[in-house]
Amino acid sequence: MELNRRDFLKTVAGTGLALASQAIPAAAIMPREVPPEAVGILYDATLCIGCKSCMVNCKQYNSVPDGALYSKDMKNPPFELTTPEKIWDAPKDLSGRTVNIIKAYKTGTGENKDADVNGYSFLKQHCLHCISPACVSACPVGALKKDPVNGVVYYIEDRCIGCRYCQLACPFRIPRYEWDSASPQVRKCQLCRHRYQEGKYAACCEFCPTGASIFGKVVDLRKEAEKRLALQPGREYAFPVQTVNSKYKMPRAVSKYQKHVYGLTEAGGTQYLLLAGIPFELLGFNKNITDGVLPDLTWAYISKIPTVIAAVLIGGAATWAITHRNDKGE
Amino acid sequence: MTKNNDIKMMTPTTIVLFIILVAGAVTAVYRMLFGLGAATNLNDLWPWGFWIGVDVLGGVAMAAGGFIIAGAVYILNWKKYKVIVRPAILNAFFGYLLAAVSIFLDIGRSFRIWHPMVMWQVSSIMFIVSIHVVLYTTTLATESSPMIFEKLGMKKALGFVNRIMAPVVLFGVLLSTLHQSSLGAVYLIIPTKLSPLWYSNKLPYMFLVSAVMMGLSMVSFETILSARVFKHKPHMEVLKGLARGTLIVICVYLALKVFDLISGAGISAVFNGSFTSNMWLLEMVAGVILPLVLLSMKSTRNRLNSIFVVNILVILGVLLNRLNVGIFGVAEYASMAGSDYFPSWMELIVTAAMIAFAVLGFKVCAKYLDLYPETQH
Amino acid sequence: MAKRITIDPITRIEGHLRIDCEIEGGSVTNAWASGQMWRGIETILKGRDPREAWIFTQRFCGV
Amino acid sequence: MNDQKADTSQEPVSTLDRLREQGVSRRDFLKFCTGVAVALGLPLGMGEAIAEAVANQKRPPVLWLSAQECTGCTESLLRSNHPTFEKLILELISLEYHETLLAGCGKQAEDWRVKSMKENKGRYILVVDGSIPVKDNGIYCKIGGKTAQSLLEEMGAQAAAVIAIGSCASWGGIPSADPNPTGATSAHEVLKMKGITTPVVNIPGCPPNPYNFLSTVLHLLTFRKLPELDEQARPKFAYGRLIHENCERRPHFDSGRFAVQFGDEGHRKGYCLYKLGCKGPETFANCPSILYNDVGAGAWPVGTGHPCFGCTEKGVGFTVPLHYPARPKYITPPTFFTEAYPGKPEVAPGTKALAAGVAGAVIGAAGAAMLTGLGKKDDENKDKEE
Repeated sequence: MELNRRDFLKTVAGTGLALASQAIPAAAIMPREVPPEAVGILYDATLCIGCKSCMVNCKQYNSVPDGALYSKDMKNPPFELTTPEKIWDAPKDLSGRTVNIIKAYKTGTGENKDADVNGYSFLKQHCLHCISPACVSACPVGALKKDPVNGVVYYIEDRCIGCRYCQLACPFRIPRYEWDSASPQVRKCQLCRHRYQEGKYAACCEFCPTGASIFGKVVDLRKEAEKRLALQPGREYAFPVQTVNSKYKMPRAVSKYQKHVYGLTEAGGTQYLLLAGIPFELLGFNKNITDGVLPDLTWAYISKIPTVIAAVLIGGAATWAITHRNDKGE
Repeated sequence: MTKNNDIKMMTPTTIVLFIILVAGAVTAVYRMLFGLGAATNLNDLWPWGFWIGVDVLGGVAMAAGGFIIAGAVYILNWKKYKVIVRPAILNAFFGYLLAAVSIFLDIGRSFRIWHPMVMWQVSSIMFIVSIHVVLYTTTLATESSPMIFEKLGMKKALGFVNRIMAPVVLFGVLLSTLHQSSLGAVYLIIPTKLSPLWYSNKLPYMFLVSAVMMGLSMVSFETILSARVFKHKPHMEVLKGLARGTLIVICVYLALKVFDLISGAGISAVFNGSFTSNMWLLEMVAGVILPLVLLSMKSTRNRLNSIFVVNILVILGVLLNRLNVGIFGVAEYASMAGSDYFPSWMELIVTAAMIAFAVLGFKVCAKYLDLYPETQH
Repeated sequence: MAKRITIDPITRIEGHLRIDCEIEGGSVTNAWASGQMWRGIETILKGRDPREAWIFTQRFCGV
Repeated sequence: MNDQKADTSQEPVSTLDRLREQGVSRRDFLKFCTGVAVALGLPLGMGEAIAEAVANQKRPPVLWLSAQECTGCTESLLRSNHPTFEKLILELISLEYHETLLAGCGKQAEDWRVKSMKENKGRYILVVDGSIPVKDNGIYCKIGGKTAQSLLEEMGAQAAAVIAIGSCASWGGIPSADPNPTGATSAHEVLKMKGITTPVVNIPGCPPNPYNFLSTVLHLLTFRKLPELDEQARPKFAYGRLIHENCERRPHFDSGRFAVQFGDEGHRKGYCLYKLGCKGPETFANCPSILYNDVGAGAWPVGTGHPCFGCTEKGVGFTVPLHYPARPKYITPPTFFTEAYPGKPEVAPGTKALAAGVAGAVIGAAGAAMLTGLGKKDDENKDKEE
């Protein structure tokens, strides 16, 4: 005991102080602003006709190497039904096999599109690609990453340990798990990032017949969304199809929108923006979702850790020194 | 005073526990071969269930006694508690072992459990938690190692461990403080999912304080229980001290909870008769109010049986708290989204096997190691 | 003085045809055939997208 | 529209006898009537009732007024070719006046019209094809020197019922397309403007399916009342469902397989024509179920590879450009889509059961501990585990 009391104190106190002085700045850990080149999707529920073309093509074009649904030895896209025929596919929800789904809201007789009385509306559900993604901050091994340039939140299979903290952390119920696999992966939309190199973009947008989903830079999408909100309902407007700057336009009467672009502020903002004719909470979007950046909540705790370490080590060592002052030569 | 060797291994209880353990092991193998979907009722809206709620959150909370007693004895130099330091640390060791095994089974790609060690993500609470589990399990093993070295007669190693004990314990205290609180911090990121009755930015503190409460009660509980089972006389002074400590911590915890309730969900949220409010009330009444009332009477603190009852109440209350945060607090959210969860029998059997393992392991250690040095000499 | 005969409608044909004849001395000296119906499809077609023009032109006559 | 003036009766000139003379057996006739019953969505047994009603009544007088039309409706009707169908239609009803079919012309024709109207006042059925121009006092369509508008007002007021056949008569059709140079108006509207309350049935379509017309007439004969109509006065048996609901290409729509251009690969493979502007999702008609001309499968626009352009739907056909995408009227079938958000306020039963179990265990254990532990004196010799 006599040997190292002093050394121990010194070491402990030194470590503590060093750690306390090196606290990492809070903002450095997650981006707050959307990267200038970031890409995203604008989904306009009033244009959606529920044809599910996006779902089918999402599966098809993501079942190739580097796609969000790809796995080795894959011959077919991962159909929801595992019957040998594989002739029909009607996913009920997002799952380890489906990363994009069209759902419907219906009320009363369901006769009027985009009305919340006796109406119906569609909803396209997939990853929103948060600007400050909770899942990325939550993943203990960095299996989920946010691309610093295009802002896509993507998945690195080789890292994932399958802890599903991303599923818990996501405020939008997006990441899905391959529950039936012995080596399960997390599946989520990765905005078709494997297709960018060949000059392509998200398959759901490319194959959307009405321009309900359009792909483009987030800055452009935000402008487009706000432009639509400013339009007079009933007026004709040439809606771009496929991409936000597309020459291919589909003229249509403007519907009555909810005066809000979902994804501008929610959870600190997302790269997937939504417009709809009925309130977003009816489409399953949490009304009480915070506009704050979710990773900040955790970071508030983590950033205190060095201080705690310093305090405990210094305080503990000091206490030890005081309480053991009479123990010499024990 | 009984000799350790008098502890009988082949009691009916032990045999039942052993059977459960084997069944759990077989189930665990099944889970490893066929995946989580085959073995559990977890789903995409219930990514975490019984294993995380009971085995990990509960197990870790139960292990809190280790660092408190070790800290009290080695740092604060409260010699009175030296009699229970070994069982407390062993108990903590088993708690963490269970948590580690549960995590191993619960993560889908178990053989990558080492990934967080090399792929650091400081922004992730889960990373912090996993680092803590590893480090603290090692620390606890170190803290428990003197027993082994004594048994094996390895004087040199024993001497070395004894010499570094103080810093190791301090390190353990640090890790535990961080780890207990960071388990609460895990839930900081789900403000929209967890019921406001439990969600609070003070979750880490509440987890830490309730873990201390639990730890003290657990140590006391287990001292009384093993005294009964192994037929030796418990130290009433130690138990009284633990009871006093529990009382203080309960007061702190209650204050935290009440403050948080008022500043968060509001008092009316507790009495609206909803599912979550009932669970919250049960947790608070069983685990906080009742023990507080009982412990505040001096007669309770002086009577072994009464202390034992309080211990049980506190342990149940904190366990329920962990289940509430881990499972029932998100029930409304998940139900709204159309999902349901009831643990599969495999999840239940594995959890039962974990507990059986801890009990059996403790018993084996009690028989073969010098768990109660002060009692014997 | 010439006699004028008007046959309106002309049946067993498509459309509303009217025939006016001037008869003098048992033979037709002058005659007018006039369509009695006008829909203005040419007017409707003006300024339309060529992709839908055929829908209108095709419906000049259903026979 | 239930109190019908339609009254056809008396004079048991046996239709069946006449049919026999023309080589139509009773068996063939029954077959035809059964087919009509099916088209009307009636039970098979009703075929006999129809045969009965038709065979034993005086042929109902029908006057056919052609306004701004192209004769497509008449042509389509003539082509409803069961073996002896055109004869049947001519024998079932007494076609008193029809410009294109009438033997006489000019004064003869007009005189017959007036005579027939007088004789059958309040009993005849007026069929109108073509829209009625009302601009410039209706000068854009004249028959025998009278405007179509005045003729319709005159004939419609005395008719038992008016059947507006074709899109033009039903809602204006092609002549009413923007900018509607002649003020083309539907028969229904013209009558309404004049305050005439004769019941009107619309059989839209460009051209309409002859069986929809025929079935309506026979319904009138059999039941002495009009079939059930929708809010646009179309018989529900024929216009009750969207084309989209029964379309043979629907599976392609549901799986996102679309033809993008005429003649492209998808088009050749028979994919959904939505992207080509098919208006099936917003057009009510039975085209995909009864097809045209009895020539077998695929004999309707979408079946032959052309998008539906919505001819039976006011505000769609000739109004929305062909290449505009349709707006589906409603979700079909509704069960095919997952609910956007179940939003169930109740905690799900499994979780509730788990909570109840846990609560029970906590209360039980706490209660048992308190009951057994608190009252008892300390007893050092207790030796039970747990």
